[in-house]
Amino acid sequence: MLTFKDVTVKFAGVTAVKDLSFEVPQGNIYSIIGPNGAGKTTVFNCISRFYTPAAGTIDFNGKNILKLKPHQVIHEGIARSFQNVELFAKMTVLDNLLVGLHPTLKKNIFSISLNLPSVKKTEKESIKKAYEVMDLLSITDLANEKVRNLPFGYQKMVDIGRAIISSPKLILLDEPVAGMNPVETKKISELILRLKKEMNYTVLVIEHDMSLVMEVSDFVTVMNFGQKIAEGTPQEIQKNPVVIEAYLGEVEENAQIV
Amino acid sequence: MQIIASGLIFGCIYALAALGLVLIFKTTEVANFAHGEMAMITTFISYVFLSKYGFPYLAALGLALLFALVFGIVVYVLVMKRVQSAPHLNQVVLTLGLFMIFNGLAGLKWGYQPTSFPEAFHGDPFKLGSIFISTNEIFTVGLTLVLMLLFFLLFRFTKAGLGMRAASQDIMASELMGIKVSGVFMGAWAIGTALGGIAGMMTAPVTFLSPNMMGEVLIIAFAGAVLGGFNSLPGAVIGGLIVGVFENLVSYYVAPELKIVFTFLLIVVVLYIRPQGIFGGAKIVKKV
Amino acid sequence: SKNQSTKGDPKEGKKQAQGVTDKEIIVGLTGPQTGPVAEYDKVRRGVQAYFNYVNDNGGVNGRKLKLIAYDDQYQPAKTLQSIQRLIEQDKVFSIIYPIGTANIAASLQLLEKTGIPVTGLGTGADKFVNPPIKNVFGGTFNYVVEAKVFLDYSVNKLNAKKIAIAYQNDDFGKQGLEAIKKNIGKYPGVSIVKEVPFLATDKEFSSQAQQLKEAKADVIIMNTTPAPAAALRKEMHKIGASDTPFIVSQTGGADKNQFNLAGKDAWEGIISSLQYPNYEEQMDNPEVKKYVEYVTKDFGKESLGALSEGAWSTAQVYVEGLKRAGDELSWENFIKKMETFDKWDGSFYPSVTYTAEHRYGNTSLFLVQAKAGDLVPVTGNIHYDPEKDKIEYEK
Amino acid sequence: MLKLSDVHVYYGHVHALRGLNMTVEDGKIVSLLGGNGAGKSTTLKMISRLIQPKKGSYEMDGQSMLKDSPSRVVKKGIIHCPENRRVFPLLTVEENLKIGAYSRKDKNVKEDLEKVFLYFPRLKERVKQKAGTLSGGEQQMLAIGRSLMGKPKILLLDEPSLGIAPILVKEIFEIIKKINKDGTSILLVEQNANMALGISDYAYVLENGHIALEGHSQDLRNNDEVRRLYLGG
Amino acid sequence: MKQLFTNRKPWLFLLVLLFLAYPFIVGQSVYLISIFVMVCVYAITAMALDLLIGFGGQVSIGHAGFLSVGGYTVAILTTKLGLPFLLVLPLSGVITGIIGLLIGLPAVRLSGNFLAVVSLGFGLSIPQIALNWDSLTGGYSGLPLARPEWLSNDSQFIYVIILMTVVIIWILHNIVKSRLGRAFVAIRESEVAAQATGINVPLYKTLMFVISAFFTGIAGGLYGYWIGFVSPNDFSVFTSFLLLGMIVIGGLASIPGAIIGAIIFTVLPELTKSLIGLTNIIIGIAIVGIILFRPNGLISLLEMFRIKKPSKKVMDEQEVYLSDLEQGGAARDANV
Ligand SMILES: Nc1ncnc2c1ncn2[C@@H]1O[C@H](COP(=O)(O)OP(=O)(O)OP(=O)(O)O)[C@@H](O)[C@H]1O
Ligand SMILES: Nc1ncnc2c1ncn2[C@@H]1O[C@H](COP(=O)(O)OP(=O)(O)OP(=O)(O)O)[C@@H](O)[C@H]1O
Ligand SMILES: [Mg+2]
Ligand SMILES: [Mg+2]
Repeated sequence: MLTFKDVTVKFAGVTAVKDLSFEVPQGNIYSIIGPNGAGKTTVFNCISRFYTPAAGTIDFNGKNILKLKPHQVIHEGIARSFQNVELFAKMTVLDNLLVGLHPTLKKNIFSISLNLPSVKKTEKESIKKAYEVMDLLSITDLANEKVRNLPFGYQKMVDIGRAIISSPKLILLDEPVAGMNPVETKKISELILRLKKEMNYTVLVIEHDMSLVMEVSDFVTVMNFGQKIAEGTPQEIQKNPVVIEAYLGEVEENAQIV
Repeated sequence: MQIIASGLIFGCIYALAALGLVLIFKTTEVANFAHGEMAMITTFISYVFLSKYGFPYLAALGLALLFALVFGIVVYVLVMKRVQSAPHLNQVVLTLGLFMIFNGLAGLKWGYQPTSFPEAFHGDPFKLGSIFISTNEIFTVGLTLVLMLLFFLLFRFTKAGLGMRAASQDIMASELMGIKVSGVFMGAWAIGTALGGIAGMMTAPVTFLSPNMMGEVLIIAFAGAVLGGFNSLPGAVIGGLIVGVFENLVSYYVAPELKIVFTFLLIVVVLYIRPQGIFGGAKIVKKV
Repeated sequence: SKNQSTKGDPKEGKKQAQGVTDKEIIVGLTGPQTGPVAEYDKVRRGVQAYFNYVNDNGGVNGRKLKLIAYDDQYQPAKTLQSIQRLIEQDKVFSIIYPIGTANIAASLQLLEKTGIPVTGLGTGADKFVNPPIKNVFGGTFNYVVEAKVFLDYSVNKLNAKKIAIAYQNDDFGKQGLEAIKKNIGKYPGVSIVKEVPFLATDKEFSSQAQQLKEAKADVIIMNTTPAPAAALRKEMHKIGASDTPFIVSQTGGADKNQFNLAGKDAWEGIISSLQYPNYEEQMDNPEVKKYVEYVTKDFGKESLGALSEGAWSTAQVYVEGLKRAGDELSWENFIKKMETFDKWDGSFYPSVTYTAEHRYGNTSLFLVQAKAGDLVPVTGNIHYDPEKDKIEYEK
Repeated sequence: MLKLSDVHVYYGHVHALRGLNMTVEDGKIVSLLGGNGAGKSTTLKMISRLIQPKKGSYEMDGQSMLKDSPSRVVKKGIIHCPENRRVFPLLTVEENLKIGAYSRKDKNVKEDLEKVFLYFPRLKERVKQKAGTLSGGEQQMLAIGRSLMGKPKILLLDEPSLGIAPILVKEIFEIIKKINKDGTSILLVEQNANMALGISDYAYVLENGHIALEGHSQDLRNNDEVRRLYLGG
Repeated sequence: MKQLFTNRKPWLFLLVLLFLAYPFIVGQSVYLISIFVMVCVYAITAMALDLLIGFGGQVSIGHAGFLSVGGYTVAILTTKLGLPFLLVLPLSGVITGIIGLLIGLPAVRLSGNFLAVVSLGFGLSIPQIALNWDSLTGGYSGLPLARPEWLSNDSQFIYVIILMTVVIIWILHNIVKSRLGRAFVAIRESEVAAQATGINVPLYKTLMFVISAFFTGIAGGLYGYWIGFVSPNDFSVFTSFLLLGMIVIGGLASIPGAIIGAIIFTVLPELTKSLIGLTNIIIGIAIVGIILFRPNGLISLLEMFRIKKPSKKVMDEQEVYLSDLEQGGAARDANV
């Protein structure tokens, strides 16, 4: 579904991603892990077109998305969440989600100015949708709180909610459970699995919390210094000495984490 | 030739006015629209010392700057400090309010009729090659460059400068680093106002002393500073100079009545090409 | 009763107009008191000072003069509102000395509609007096006339052939320019060699100075407000181009403050015009004494000078009009009596004339030259006759 | 030693801390656990004086701290490494670290800088990079390094392992142990309860604004409720 | 945002009522009517500006320029082309809108002070252009224009103005509470996230400018018709500053706020007119005082009376001091 071919991203002095190639199959939950600064987020930023690779191609369902502008990406059905939550701080949770619906709504300035029934109707529908998502994340009671006032963990959830509300084909989640405790992490894992099973979304996850990665991933790619150093099923990865050496550290310790 | 020279000299006046503006902005992220009026009041104070009490120029300057320091601190402590974490627009509009108050008060106290203000150096203009120039003008140019350099180095290489830059980016984090943000801001306001005072005293001989002496000058100075990037002191000076010269060239070769229009066209064009201004430094892609 | 009279249409016969009681006459004034041109507030002070003087001496036919003044910050919309308020709320008898061409233009409809008398317009713009408007009387010396005089003087007295003009790029600067352009044809062999515009707010005049220097004109005529005149003159002095005869319109030139703005030697030799005595020279003249005494008493020394002197004179004319109207203070009658001014010289103005078709008011002035810190008269009164469009020099 | 008793903090009308009692003994590592919105960050903010409590007392070595400004607190050696990093985005890595030592008078800042670079070699590679462009984890390293530059007597860490790769998480916990050995007491807010309990001497469990549970880390680690709620076991 | 959207209906209703009643209250007094008209003119402009600044986060200190353009458009079209009122008024909006587009295009690339300066330049330039383009604008002497017969009477014309104002309030209110409004706010809060959610930032920024200019133009048009005369010194930079003041003291990103601001700044000078030379000082003091003691604008006073759990309001107030301190970093990263 999503194909990276020999993608390279350079910044002043730094090569963040180097000849990276991988393919995310339709309907999979696909994880990217790797040490800090390996280039994971940069991969996301290329997909959502904030960065443009120095070399290589990125195809989505056979379409070259490097041609797109950032705001067009979502129309292809790719939504994302951000590593250091990137919300509309002074808007309420509800409004944040409603903005997430932006691409799905008609924007005829005249019917909006006159608040024609068509507009009223779609507004109602989107609010309904937003509440569904909030229920899904069990943050309904926060609907009218300004997100800036939410504790970090909840902000993460809103961020995820905003990504999934536009019912995209592919969802990019950048460290969805950072700052959540094991219990909350479990909740998110289950959510992700449901997204796959019930709505058969394709999900691309970046995460350092192995408990989540192990639980949800169908396939894992490991990056270091911008390059792929290993790939495989979670189990293979967990045993892979290269990965242990570069990323996981000795096994017995994180046995307890999982 | 004369045109360019005079342009440069008047550009220095813009630059001087801009320096304090930029200094305050660099630390507090507030564009102080009252800067010009505060400068004007400081200049009036110095004038009072000069004419009423017949102090020598330097003494009057010194006392006026002393006043300016206090003035800046008072404005900060009584007004700006209390909104320092409010949205920047509110703070800017607040300074607009101060602008009106200061301008009005000065009008009540000293009247609106322009009066002449002595130059730092007297003496008739002399010919330098094909251009006429006076000691005072040379002094103005020198002063501008010196001050610019001075504060540029302060920001770059001193601990205080580092603190100022930090405070401007994230008040809370700065507090956590043990930076006394209110102290830093107070300093910025004090020094900035003093710089404004100097600018005022350099401007007054040219524009004549009156409550409205800084209005126009400050607007152009602001534009120039922004052209230069607005958080760069060299930028402020370069911007001021560019505007000064450009204005003159336009009014000599094209149309004096439209120089404002052309000047701003220039600014628009430059900013379109370099949205962060000439010295704004590369715009960093936001890391998400 | 007053209220009665105010309700009724002011124009009906003997009835007294609004704003008039046996005790007082209410007069309205609007002009900038704050903002960029707040200096014009001196006009209010001049008028008020004269009213105070009149009141101290028993008022006009026993009626005290009450001035209501509003700050319009030189914004046309606010001027209009002020005038509406003066007419409706304050029920003033008449408006005196409204300031600013655009401001008055914006209010003109209203003024004509109500027909309230307006005396001493605070603009020399030609269009308000020519053709005449029934209830409007000119005040500030007509810009066009002044320019004509300057031109004539340059040619006939300074025998100039090449004339350069520096003009303030606004209503009054441009009117002067156009007047000269229009009339230059009458003087064979005389030509305009350079037109240099500038803004009232300009601070930097090197380019203008440069251009004027290069124009090599015989005479430079400048229509301007004070600050630019001083600044330009200063600059020209700096680049050693200050020896060409230099004529500055009264608004910008006939003020001794210019000496300290431009610097004594830079301002030396400037020619300008005056319509009223230079108060510093003529302290022996009792009229002038009164003026100085009252303005200083009420508003301080800094309020003396051309602006307040003009206002004082305007007030003098106005009060004379009231006197002539006697006890029948209807708008109709007041206007009729105003039209009886014929070369009246009872005010600072050399001679004031109002008729049904002639509303310029004073059309006489004399030229002064800056000499060693003083403004020394260099001509006798110069009369301009609007009917014949002729200029005559009095010895 | 820090002592908070019956602390109440409000955000507007949101009652975030409801009568909190806790102490941080000198030289100890104390961890503070709790779910989202329990009030952990608020507690730290309150200790570093970013927030004024409505009620309650807060003492360091017996003297009240409620009068002090944040910068005073820092001078007294309490350093707070805040939630979401809060590095100065426009300053370089090096400048950020220098700022960390802002309130220090002593001369041996250089050595500490080297020490930080020893802990986090990645930062050394990037001394001149603008902090705003660092990766999430790198910023976290910088934030921790920055707070170490202040030579803390008491170090408040808000989720230091957030966004850090597993292998580095271990190192960071090692570092925490080490600086604790060198005499710094530590108040550690962690979501990774397991490891937190692993290194801390004593632990508090916050539930919407007050202490629900406290005790020696080992005991809590074996406490079923804690396992269920925070260790996901 | 929520509290901007809730409880709006009663608001509008009250306003409309007041508007309709006003002329009767003041009777035939042209003076009081004209104050009211100026309130309407500035209210429309302030709302339009608020859309741009308060909601969209795009600074403009040159809006007086748009007012002038609107005024001149009306004057020119009526006097030079003799077009009818019903055509001219919309056109004043359209043409100003087009100018807004021209300003908007470069503005898209700019933000903060850079945008401020560009708009400032625009505001400064318009009067100069009007002054020198004699053939079109009549230069210094301005352009007089006459209202059509059926509107020549002030107490009739005022109802046109009332109608326009109410309709514009309603439209703007619809826009800000709609997807568009949300998109604008989203751009203000985080352009990155806005793009990620499919908002075409450059397009929407331009759109903001156009909409804002459009309504400002109409306001200018009404002004022109009301005064019956337009001139270069109708609206100065100073007017632009006052407009900023209006929306801030009224309460940013709030339509009623903008209206309150407009009312205060139009009426206050009338009250101080007769106090010799104090006008500016008093307005200045008003600005400073309100921002100091009502950091979220006067509208926050009204929110106290809203049928709503009071906690919210108190929160909001805290926020400015507390959360902004905390969010300071985030807020500023935004302009990294
Ligand atoms: N705009 C930029 N300028 C310079 N360097 C950059 C920029 N953006 C990223 N980098 C560098 O590129 C590398 C990859 O960054 P990236 O954010 O992709 O890492 P990551 O894999 O997401 O790490 P983490 O797990 O900590 O989030 C980092 O070393 C970072 O410093
Ligand atoms: N600025 C604020 N305004 C209003 N309420 C706030 C604010 N900051 C925090 N709160 C509330 O205070 C409570 C505690 O927040 P806090 O950030 O301390 O929780 P936390 O334990 O740090 O959660 P997390 O583990 O997600 O960071 C939460 O209910 C939150 O909604
Ligand atoms: Mg990352
Ligand atoms: Mg927290």
